[in-house]
Amino acid sequence: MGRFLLKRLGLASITLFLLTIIVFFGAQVLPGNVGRRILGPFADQAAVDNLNHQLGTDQPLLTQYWNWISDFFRGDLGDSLAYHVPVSTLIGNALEHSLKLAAFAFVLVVPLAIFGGVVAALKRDRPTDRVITLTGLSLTVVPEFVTGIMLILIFGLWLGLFPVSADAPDGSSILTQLKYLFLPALTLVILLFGYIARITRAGTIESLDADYTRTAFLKGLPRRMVIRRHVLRNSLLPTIAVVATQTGYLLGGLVVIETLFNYPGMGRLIFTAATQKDFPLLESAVLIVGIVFLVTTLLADVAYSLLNPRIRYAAAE
Amino acid sequence: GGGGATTEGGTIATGAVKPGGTVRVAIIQPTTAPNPLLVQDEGGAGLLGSTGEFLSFSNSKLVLEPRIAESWSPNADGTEWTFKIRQGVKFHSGATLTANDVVQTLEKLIDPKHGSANAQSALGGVLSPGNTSAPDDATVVFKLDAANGNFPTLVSSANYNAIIIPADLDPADWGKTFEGTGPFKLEKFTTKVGASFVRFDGYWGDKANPDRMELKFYDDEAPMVNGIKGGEVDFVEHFSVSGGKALLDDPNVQVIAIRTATHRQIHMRNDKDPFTDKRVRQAIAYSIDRDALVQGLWEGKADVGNDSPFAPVYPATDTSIEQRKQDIDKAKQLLSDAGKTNFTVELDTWNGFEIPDLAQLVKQYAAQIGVTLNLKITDAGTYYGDGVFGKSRWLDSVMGITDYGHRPVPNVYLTASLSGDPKVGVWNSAHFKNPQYDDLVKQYVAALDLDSQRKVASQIQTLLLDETPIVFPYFYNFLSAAVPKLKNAVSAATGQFDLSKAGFTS
Amino acid sequence: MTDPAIELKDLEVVYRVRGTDRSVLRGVSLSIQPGESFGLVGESGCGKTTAAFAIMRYLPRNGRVMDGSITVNGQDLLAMGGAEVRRLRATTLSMVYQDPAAALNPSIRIGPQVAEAYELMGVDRGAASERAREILAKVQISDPPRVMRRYPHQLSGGMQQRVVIAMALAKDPTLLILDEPTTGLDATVEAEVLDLVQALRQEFGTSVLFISHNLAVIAKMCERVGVLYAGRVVEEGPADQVFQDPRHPYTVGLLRCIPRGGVRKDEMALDTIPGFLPRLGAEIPGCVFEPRCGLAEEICGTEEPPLYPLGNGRASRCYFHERAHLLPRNAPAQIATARQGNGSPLLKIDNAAKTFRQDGQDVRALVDVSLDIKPGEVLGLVGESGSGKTTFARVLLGLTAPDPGSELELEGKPLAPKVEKRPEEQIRALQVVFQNPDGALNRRFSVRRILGRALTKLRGLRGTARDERTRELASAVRFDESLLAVRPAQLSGGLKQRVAIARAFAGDPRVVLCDEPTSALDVSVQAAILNLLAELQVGEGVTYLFISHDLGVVRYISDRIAVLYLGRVMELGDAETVFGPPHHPYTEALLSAVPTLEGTERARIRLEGEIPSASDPPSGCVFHTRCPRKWGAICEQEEPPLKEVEPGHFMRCHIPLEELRRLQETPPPASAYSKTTS
Amino acid sequence: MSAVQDPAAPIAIPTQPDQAAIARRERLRFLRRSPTFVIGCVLVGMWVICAIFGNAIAPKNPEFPDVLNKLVAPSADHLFGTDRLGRDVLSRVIVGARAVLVIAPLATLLGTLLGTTIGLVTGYFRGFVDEVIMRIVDAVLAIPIIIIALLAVVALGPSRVTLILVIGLVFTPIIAKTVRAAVLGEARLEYVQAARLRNERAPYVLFGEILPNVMGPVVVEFTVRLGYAIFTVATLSFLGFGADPSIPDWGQDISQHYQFISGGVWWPVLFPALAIATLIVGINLIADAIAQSFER
Ligand SMILES: Nc1ncnc2c1ncn2[C@@H]1O[C@H](COP(=O)(O)OP(=O)(O)OP(=O)(O)O)[C@@H](O)[C@H]1O
Ligand SMILES: Nc1ncnc2c1ncn2[C@@H]1O[C@H](COP(=O)(O)OP(=O)(O)OP(=O)(O)O)[C@@H](O)[C@H]1O
Ligand SMILES: [Mg+2]
Ligand SMILES: [Mg+2]
Repeated sequence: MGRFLLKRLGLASITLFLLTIIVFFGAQVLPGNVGRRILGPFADQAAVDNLNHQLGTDQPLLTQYWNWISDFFRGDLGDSLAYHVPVSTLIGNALEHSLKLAAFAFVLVVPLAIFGGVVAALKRDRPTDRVITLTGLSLTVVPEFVTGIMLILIFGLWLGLFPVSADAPDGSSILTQLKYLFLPALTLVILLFGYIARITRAGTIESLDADYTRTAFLKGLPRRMVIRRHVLRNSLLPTIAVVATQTGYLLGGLVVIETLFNYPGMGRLIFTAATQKDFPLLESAVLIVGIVFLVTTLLADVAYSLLNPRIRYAAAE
Repeated sequence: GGGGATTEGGTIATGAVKPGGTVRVAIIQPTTAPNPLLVQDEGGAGLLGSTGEFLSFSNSKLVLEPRIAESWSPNADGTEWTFKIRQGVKFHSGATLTANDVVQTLEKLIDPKHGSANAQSALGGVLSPGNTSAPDDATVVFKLDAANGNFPTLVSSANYNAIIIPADLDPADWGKTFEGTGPFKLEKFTTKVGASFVRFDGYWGDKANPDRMELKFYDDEAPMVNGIKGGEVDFVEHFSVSGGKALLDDPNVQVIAIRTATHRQIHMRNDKDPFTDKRVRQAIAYSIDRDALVQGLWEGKADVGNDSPFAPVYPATDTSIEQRKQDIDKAKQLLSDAGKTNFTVELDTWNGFEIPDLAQLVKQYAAQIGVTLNLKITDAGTYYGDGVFGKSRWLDSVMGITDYGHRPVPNVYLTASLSGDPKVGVWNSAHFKNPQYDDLVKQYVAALDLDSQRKVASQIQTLLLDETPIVFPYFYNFLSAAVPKLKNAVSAATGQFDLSKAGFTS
Repeated sequence: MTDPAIELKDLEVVYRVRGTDRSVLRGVSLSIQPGESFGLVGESGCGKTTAAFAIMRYLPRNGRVMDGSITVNGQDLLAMGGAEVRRLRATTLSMVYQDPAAALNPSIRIGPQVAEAYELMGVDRGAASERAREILAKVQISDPPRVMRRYPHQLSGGMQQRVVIAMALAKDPTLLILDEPTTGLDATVEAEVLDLVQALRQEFGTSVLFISHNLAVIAKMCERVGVLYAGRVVEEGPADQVFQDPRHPYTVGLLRCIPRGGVRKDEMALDTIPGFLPRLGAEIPGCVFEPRCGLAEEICGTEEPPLYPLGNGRASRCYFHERAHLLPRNAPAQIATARQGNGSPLLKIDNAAKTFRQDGQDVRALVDVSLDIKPGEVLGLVGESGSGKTTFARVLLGLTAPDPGSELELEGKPLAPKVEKRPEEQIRALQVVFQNPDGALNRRFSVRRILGRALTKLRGLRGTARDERTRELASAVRFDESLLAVRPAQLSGGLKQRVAIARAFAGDPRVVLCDEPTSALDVSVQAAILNLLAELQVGEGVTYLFISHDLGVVRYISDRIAVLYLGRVMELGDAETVFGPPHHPYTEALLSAVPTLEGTERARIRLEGEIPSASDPPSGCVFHTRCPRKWGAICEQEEPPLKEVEPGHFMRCHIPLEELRRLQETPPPASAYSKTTS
Repeated sequence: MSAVQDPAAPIAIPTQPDQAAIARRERLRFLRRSPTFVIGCVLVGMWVICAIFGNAIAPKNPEFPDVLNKLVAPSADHLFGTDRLGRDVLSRVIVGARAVLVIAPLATLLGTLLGTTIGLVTGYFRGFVDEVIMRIVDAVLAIPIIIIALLAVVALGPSRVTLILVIGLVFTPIIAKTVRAAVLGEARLEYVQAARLRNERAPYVLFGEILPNVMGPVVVEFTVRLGYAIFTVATLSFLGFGADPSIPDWGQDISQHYQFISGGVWWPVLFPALAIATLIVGINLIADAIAQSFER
C-alpha cells in the first residue's frame, strides 16, 4: 500500500509540474501588456514600463515562471490586474461556490445514476435497460445551455418553483441555498446521469458475467444476495474512477451554467479572467482547478485500491 | 413601446412609501476594482455613486443639482470658476469634508501619472495640475487652460470618477471602505458578487429612506431580466431594449426611460483606403436606414442620429439641420463618383449590447450599395486592447463600431474622439484631422451661454455631416426597470442611481 | 439397486445463435450411481461443459434444454422451480470448473467466501467460519486460519482450486461435477489436486462427474467413462476396459493420437484423425463420426447407429463396434529418421541470464543457462509454468534482451541481444512457432499475405516468384492452396498452426524455436502437427528447440532434453537418459506426477509445498524446499553446479549419480510417498 | 521434400465459415436492424443534407435582416418565426447545420489522426517516451476542455480554422489514451513479435500490422468524439466565440435570443436548441450502436 501511494504521488507530482508549465506558458499566448492593463490607456509609457519592471513582467519568461510558481506554492497568488484584490480572495470565494454546486450535484446524481446503471445491467437488453441507457445517453449529450435554458423557463419562470439565479442571498439557511442551487444542479444531473449510469452498467454487467458470480449462484445463494455481496462490490469500482474524473469539469468547466444562473463560480471567474487578460487570476485559477482535479483523481485511485485488494496487495507485495 | 408603464425622465412613479426596507438592485458586473480614478465602466460608476457624492448631480434633464457644492460661478471670460463648498458635510468615517478634500480629489483625477482614463477624457486640455486651489475651507477655485462654459458639468456626477474623497485617502484603497459623503455607507463588498449598503445617519441632507440597499452584479443581461421577473431584485439599474425586451412588454414592471446621448460610433479611418475619400464615407452613411434602426433595435426608444455627436437631448444642438436619411441611389452615385465600387472592408467590433445586431444591419445596408463588410466580432478585451494607438483594434481598425456612454455635454465626444490634436484626440479612431473643426470645437467649449453654444454647434454639425468621419446612427434612451411597488427611485444615464428617497408602497 | 445419483435421458440442448437454434447435445444419456465417479471425455467443443451446466440448471442465457430429462436422486430437475433448484444447488449439486482464479470473488477474503456456503444452511456466522476452517483443513490446506484471511489472488493456482473444491464439498453434495479442474495447472500441482479429489471421494462417498479432454487423467480418476463426440455419447463403459479395448473408431483414433509408452518419432509416426468436429448445430443424419471415420460405409452416413450394449455396462454407438480396433492406421508411411548432426554446435548459449524488474523486485527468470544445440537435433525443454522456457526462447530470438554477460553464438558468430541489431541472415536463421496461433497470426490479413510478407522480408521475393514460393510453403505444411485467400479466423486451430509453421520456414531457418506449439490443440490435431514438425525437420534439416510441459510429447519429438526449474537447467541429456533412471530428483518427481494411460502406476512422488517464486528463490539448491530426496544441509547452503555426471548427461544436484541410482531403485522415503488408488 | 499424402491434411473447403466476414456482415445486419442506429442515421442524415444543400432548401435568405419584422411568432410566412433582426429562423436553422458540420467533423478527424498516431507510438514503444507523453496527456486532461478551448480561442481569435485546430488538439489526448489502451493489448500478441522477427521497420508494424486491428476502438472513439465536438463548437459559439453572427450558427443564435425567452419569445431559441439536440443525439445513437456492434 505504502509503495502504491508513493508511486501514485510521484506520478501525480510530475503531472502537476507539467500542468504548471502548460498553464503558465499557455497563458503567455494571450495578447496584452500587463502594465498597460493596470494603468489603462492614459498612463504614459514610462509609468507602464516602470510598473512592468516592479511586477517583473519584463523579466525573461523562465524567471517569471519561477517567481510565479514559487510564490504560488508559498500561498501568494498575487493581485488581480482587473480588480486589484488578492487573487486568493477571488478564487477562494469562487471555489467555495463551485464546491457547493458540485457537491450538491454529486449528491443528487451519483446515487441516482448508480441505481439506474445497476437496474439497467440487471434488466440488460430488455426494454427497461434500453430506456435507461438511451435516455441517459440522449440527455448526457445535449449541451448545458440547452437544458439549462429549458429548466429556467419551465421551473423558474413559468412554474416559478425555483429561483432562476443560483446564488442565495448571504446568510440564508442551507435549505434556501439548496433551493437556489437546485436548477443548476439539476442541469448537471441531467448532464451526468447518462454518463455515470453507463459506466456503472458496464461494470455491473462485467461482474454479472464473471465466473465468481456463477460460483455464487451455483452455491445456491439467492439472487438478491448474489447481487449485493458478489456483484455490486466489484461492479461499482469503475464508477468511482469516473465520478472523480468529473470533478475538474464540475469545478472549472461550468462556464455556461454559471453564466446562465449568474453564479459566481470558478468557471465564470476563469472565463472573465481570460477575456480581461487578467493573467495572475487566470493562471492561478486554472492551476487550482487542475490541482483539485489531480488530487481528487489521486484520492479516487487510493479509494479504488482500498476497495480492490488485487491492486492494494499487488503494490504491497 | 411596450405594455409596461414607461416613465420618461429619471424617476419612476413617485408617491408615499413605507419608511425603511431593503432595496435590491441589479447592476452590470464592474470590470475593475472600485477605484475612483480608474473606474471606466457603468458597473464601476454605479459603485462609486452608491456611497460617493459629487460637487453637483446632473439629473435626467441635464440640469445640475447642488450637492457638495452649494453654488458656482465663472469669471467674465469663463477661464476661472469658483465653487462654494457646503459646510458640515461628513464623511462616513466621521471626518468633516473641507475644500482641501475637493482640491486633492481633482488634482488626482487630472494627474496623468494616476492615469484616470475617463477623467482625462473629460478634463484633458481643460484643467491642468496645480491650477486648483482652496483660498478657504468653503471655497475652491479652478484656473482653466482655456475658457470653458460647461466646466461645472465636467466636475459633476456627469464625470462619474469625480466623487469627492478624503484628501489623505489613496484612491487605490477606496475599495476597502467606499469612503464618501453620500446617504448610504458601505456594509459589505464582495468582488464579482455584490455589495450591500446601509443608511448613513450622519448625512447632511434628508436621511435615506431605505435601511439597506443591496447590489447584485450580473455578467449577463438575461439573468438580470430573469432576476426582476423572478422577484429576486427590485430595481434593474440599466437594461437594453434588446436584452430587456421582456421587461418592456411586461405590464407588472415599471420602466424608466431617460433620453440620453448614449450612442454608437461607426468610425471610418479617414487616413486609410477606401475611406480617404469623404464621398465613400458619405455613401456608407446614406446606405443606413436610421428609422428602421430606431424602430427595430430600440422599439422607438432612441433618437435618430445625424452623424455628429450633437444629440437632440443637448440644449445646444441645432435641430434645424436637415436629417440624413437612407438614400441608396445617392450612395451608389457617390461611390461611383469616388471610383470605389464593390470593395470589401473588415468591420471590427465587439459582442456587447446591441452592437452585433447593428453590425449585421450595417453589413446588410452596405451590401445594398455593393460594399462587402466582413464582420470581426470579438470580446471587449480584444477589441479595445490596450486602448492606445497601435495596440487596439478599436483605434487601429479601418472600420469599427464603438459604444459611447452618456455625457451631459458633448465635449468629450467632440474632443477625445474627433480632435486632431494627439494630446486631446486620444480616442480618435477615425483618425480625423481637420484644423477648422478643431478650431470650432475650441470656440464651442469656450462659449459661456447657450445661444453662442448653439451657433458654433450648428457649424460643427454641418461640417461633420459633410466630412462624415464617423456615422452616428442613433442616440438611445437609458432604461431602468423596477417592480411596481418600488417608488421614488432615481437613475442617471451616467450609471449612478439615487435610492435615498426610494421605498415600497404597502 | 438404488436409483442413480443422477441420470440424463436423451438430453437435447441447443444454443440460440443469430436467431437459430444450434443443437449442442444430441440426446445425451448417462447415469451415475451413488459414490461412483464417471468420466466424460472428448475433444474441445464436443459439449462437455454444456452437459455440466445443463445438470446445474445454469445454461448460458442463450442455451435451452429442448428435450430429454435430468433426474437427481429420482427428482425431475427440469420440472423444478427456481427456489427448488436453488435448494438443490445449496444441498445436493456442486460444480468445480476450470480456472479457479476466476471462480473466486477477488474482493472477498477466502474465509467469508467459504463460510457463505454454511450460512446458507442457516449456520450462524461464528459456527460457519469454524466449519469453513475444518473443510479447508480437509482439502489439505496447511494453516487454514491464515488462508482464510487472505484474498484469492494471494494464493497459488493449486491452493485456489483447493478452496473452490472445499466450497463445493461444504454442503456434502450427492454429486460433484469437476469440469477440467486441473487444466492449466502444473503437472505436479495437478497430480496433488487429483490425489486430493480421490481421497475426498473416498471420504465423502460423493458421486463425481469428472470432465476432461485428457484421457490419462480420466483413466486415473474414473471407474466408468463416457466418450462424448459432437454432443453424443459414442462409447461408454468401465474406464480400464474402454481404454484397453476401445469399441468405437473415435475412441480408437483418440487413443492412437497420443504419444504413449515412450514411443519416439523415429520409431513410429503418430496416428491422426482426419477432418474436423462437425460445426455447432450441423445437420447430421447418420453417425456423428462418419465424416472422419475410416471404417464408415454408406449406412453410417444415412442412419444414426443405435447404442449397442456390449455387456457389463459397456456400450458403443457404432455399427462396426466389434471391428473398431481394425480402424486403418492413418499416418505418414515414412517415419522421420533424424540425422543426428554432430560436430561444432549450431547454437552456443553461455550463462544466459534474464532478470525482469517487477514492481521493485528482481524476477530472475533465467539463471546462467549454458548449453549447446547441435545442428539437426531437437532439443526438448521441459519445466513447470514459470520455469523460464518462454523467456529462454525469447532471449535466443532477441525479443527479450538478456542480462549483460550472457553470450549467445550462432555458428560461431555472436548474436546481438536485440533482434533489431542482428544481420539479415541471423534473423532468417532463427525463427519461431508460438504457442497460440490466434495471437501469432494477424487476424486482419489473409494467409497469402501473411506468408507472402514473410517471404518478401526474409527472402526478398516479389511478384510471381513470391506466389510460387507461397504455394510451395503451403503444400509443404499440407495446407490447401484454396485456403490461401482466407483469413486466420476461418481456420481451425490446427490449420492456423500450420500457417504459423509455414511462416517460420519461409526464410529457410537453421533453428526453429517451438514454444508449446501443440498445447492449445486437441490431441488428434496435436498428432498431425507433431508428425509435420518431425517430417519437416528431416526434410529441411533444421534444428528445433522444442518447448513443452507435456513430457510425453517432448519425449516423442526430442533427441536431447533439458529440464528447467526456476530458470535453471536442472538436468540435460539424451531423451532416453533423462527419462530413464537415474534422474534428477525434480525430473523424477515430474515424471511420476504425470498420469499414464497404461494402468502401470509408477510410485507417486508428492512434492511438498509451493513452487517458489522466481523473485525470491530458495537458498542453496533452489529445489531443496520441495526435494523428496533431500541430501542434507548442503542442499540448503550451496547451489550445486551443473556438472557432467556421465558422458553427455548433465545434472545440477549434490547427490552423487550412483547414490541417486540406488535411491531410485528403491521406492522414495515414506514421508513423501503415496500409492495412488485407482 | 517428401510428398507423402498426409491424410491429416485438411479437406479442401474451409470448414469454419469466414468468421471475419460473418462478423462484418453480422455487424452490418445488426446495425441495419438496430432502431437506435436507424434513427441516428435519419437524424444525422437530415442535418447533413441541410448542411450541403442548405441554401437551396432554405425558404428565405437566412442572413437577410428585416428588423421591422423582428421576433414575429411562427406563422405561415415564417414557419419557425423570425429572430431579433427579423431573419427567418427556419432558414437559419437549416443553413446553420453547415457551421457545425464543417467544423466538428474536421476537428474530430484531426484529433483522431493525431490521437491515434500518438496512441500507437506510445502504446507500442512504452518506456520513457510513453511515460512522458502520458504525463503530459494527464496534465492536459486535468484542465476542463472548455477552458482550454476558450483560452485558445481568446488567444487566436475566433475563426473556423482556429476552432478546428483547437478542438482537434483538445481531443487528441483523450483519443490517444483510448487507442493506447487498445494498442497495449495488441502489442502483447505474438504477431507483432513475428513482424519484428522478419525485421520489419517500426512504422510498418504500427500502421501496417497493429492499426488494422485497433480500427474498432478508433471508429467508436471517432463517432463519440464527434458528438462532443459538436457540443464544444456549440458551447463556444454560445459563449460568443462564434465568428460572424450574421452567418447562421445554432449556438450563437441561441445565445443571441435566450434572453427573450422570459418575454415569451421561445422560437428563436427552441428550434436551434432542438437542432443541436437532435444532431448530437443522432450521432451518439450511431456511436452507441456501432460500439455495441463491436462489443458482440
Ligand atoms: N453461449 C454459447 N452460445 C453459443 N455457442 C456456445 C455457447 N457456449 C458454448 N458454445 C459452443 O457449444 C459447443 C460446446 O461447448 P462446450 O463448452 O460445452 O464444449 P466443451 O466440450 O466444454 O469444450 P472445451 O473442452 O473447450 O471446454 C462449442 O462449439 C462451443 O463453441
Ligand atoms: N515481461 C515480464 N516481466 C516480468 N516478469 C516476467 C516477464 N515475462 C516473464 N516473467 C517471469 O519470468 C518467469 C518465467 O516466465 P516464462 O514465461 O519464461 O515461463 P514459462 O516456462 O514459459 O511458463 P509457461 O509454461 O507458463 O509458459 C515467470 O516467473 C514470469 O513471471
Ligand atoms: Mg468445457
Ligand atoms: Mg511459456
